Amino acid sequence: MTTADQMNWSVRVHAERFDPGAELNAFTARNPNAGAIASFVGQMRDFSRDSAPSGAPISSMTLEYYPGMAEKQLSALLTEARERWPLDDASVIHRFGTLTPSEPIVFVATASAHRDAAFSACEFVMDWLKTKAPFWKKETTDAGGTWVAAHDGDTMRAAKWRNTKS
Amino acid sequence: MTTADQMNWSVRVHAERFDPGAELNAFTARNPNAGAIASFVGQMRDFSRDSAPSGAPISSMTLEYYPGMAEKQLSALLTEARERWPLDDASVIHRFGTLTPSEPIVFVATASAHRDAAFSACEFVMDWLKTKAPFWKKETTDAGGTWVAAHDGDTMRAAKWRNTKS
Amino acid sequence: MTILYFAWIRERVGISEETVSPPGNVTTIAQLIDWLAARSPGHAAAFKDRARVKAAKDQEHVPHDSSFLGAKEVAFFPPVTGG
Amino acid sequence: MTILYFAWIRERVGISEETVSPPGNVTTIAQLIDWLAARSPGHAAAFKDRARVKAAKDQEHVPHDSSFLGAKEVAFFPPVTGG
Repeated sequence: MTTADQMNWSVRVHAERFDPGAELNAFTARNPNAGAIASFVGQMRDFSRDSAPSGAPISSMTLEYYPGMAEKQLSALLTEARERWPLDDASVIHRFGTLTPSEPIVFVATASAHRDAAFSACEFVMDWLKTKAPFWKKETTDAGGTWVAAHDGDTMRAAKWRNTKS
Repeated sequence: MTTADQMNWSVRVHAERFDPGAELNAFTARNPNAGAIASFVGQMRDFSRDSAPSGAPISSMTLEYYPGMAEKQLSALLTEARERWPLDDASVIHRFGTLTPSEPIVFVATASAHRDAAFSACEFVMDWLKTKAPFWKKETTDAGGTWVAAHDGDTMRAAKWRNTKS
Repeated sequence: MTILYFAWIRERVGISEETVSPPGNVTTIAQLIDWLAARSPGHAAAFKDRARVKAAKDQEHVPHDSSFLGAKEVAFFPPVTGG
Repeated sequence: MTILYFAWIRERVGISEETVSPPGNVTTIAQLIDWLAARSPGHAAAFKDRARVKAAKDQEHVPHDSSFLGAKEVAFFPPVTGG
């Protein structure tokens, strides 16, 4: 892996909405010879798992984050992914601020010569992001604002990678 | 799962080049409330694993396929994925005909409320597609045309899903 | 019954499709391969290495020891390499 | 040393950031939480359920029994819910 390769690896945290399709195309364009590109888009849903009543419509969501630490943790996740799998490139985008339903929240893309490496690294980054990246969601429904609770399932999914090497 | 939901599930096999970003955006647009969208793009590489000498530059590739059976097998894979995981939607696009390096060959997208279901189903569809969908690649290098050999790794990856349920 | 050939099997046989009427004692895919292999040197070359020949009966993958009786079309091809 | 608060911990404390100088016998994150919790009713409410409070020392996750000595900033926040 050369320095030039690593310069592409990108972490972006911003308030502006992004276009997942444009991001995917930009990512494939900068990796023309990677046979396998895996990607993930997390979208804001229009109903709540947490608010009372459960399933209440969400009018908007605010993502608070820890500037500096968020970027640092996401970069560390990509570095960890690169050490575990033969990747050509990886990219993560995460938004903060106020979002409305069906807007994209997060985008992760991985490029590799190997399909299984691309898939595993992409899922790994998402799983660890869910337990390590300092972002907090507050959903707004008719009943007011509610901080989203962390889910045990996310912690378990992240833990499964601890003893897994490719 | 209603009939209306299932009508979205799509299989396309065609010679025309497609735009992965536009496909991803169309897929997310038809699934505005799926929290998790996983996708995969297989791109044509510009060097061969099979030709002698190995690593020889490929000028083009021709994908032969079995019309009718290809669509049928891909649809069956999506149905199988739907039975295994809680999916909202899935889509697969596969090209045939003549391709040049860095063109997209295949696109698979899955939508779910659950991140792990979206990832697993997307990887499952790719793994089984590699061993069940009737497509054959012939690479053209300076040395002539070479049919790509099937890889044992693909068969093993597909087999791992036989005893796996979500 | 229609027989279809794909990829290098098609190239060796020299045609992509033919209509055949095998005799009544030919009932399995393996027997059909034996019978087809005797039709021409091209067929013989195509079916030389049986382990590399896959079959489909009416567009479903089938093993060599299965019956093809009742099929409208049987296809022969190498292991698939799409995706 | 700068203390940062996020999400509902920030809301309960009532401020997002403050500069503090804890006494020398306060060396671990857990001791720092005890010391901060005594500063105001808001702090007390924020730190009431320790199991739901996570900490970072200079932007790295750290357990409650670790030392914060030498830190420029220590942050307190609930379990993260991004992605």
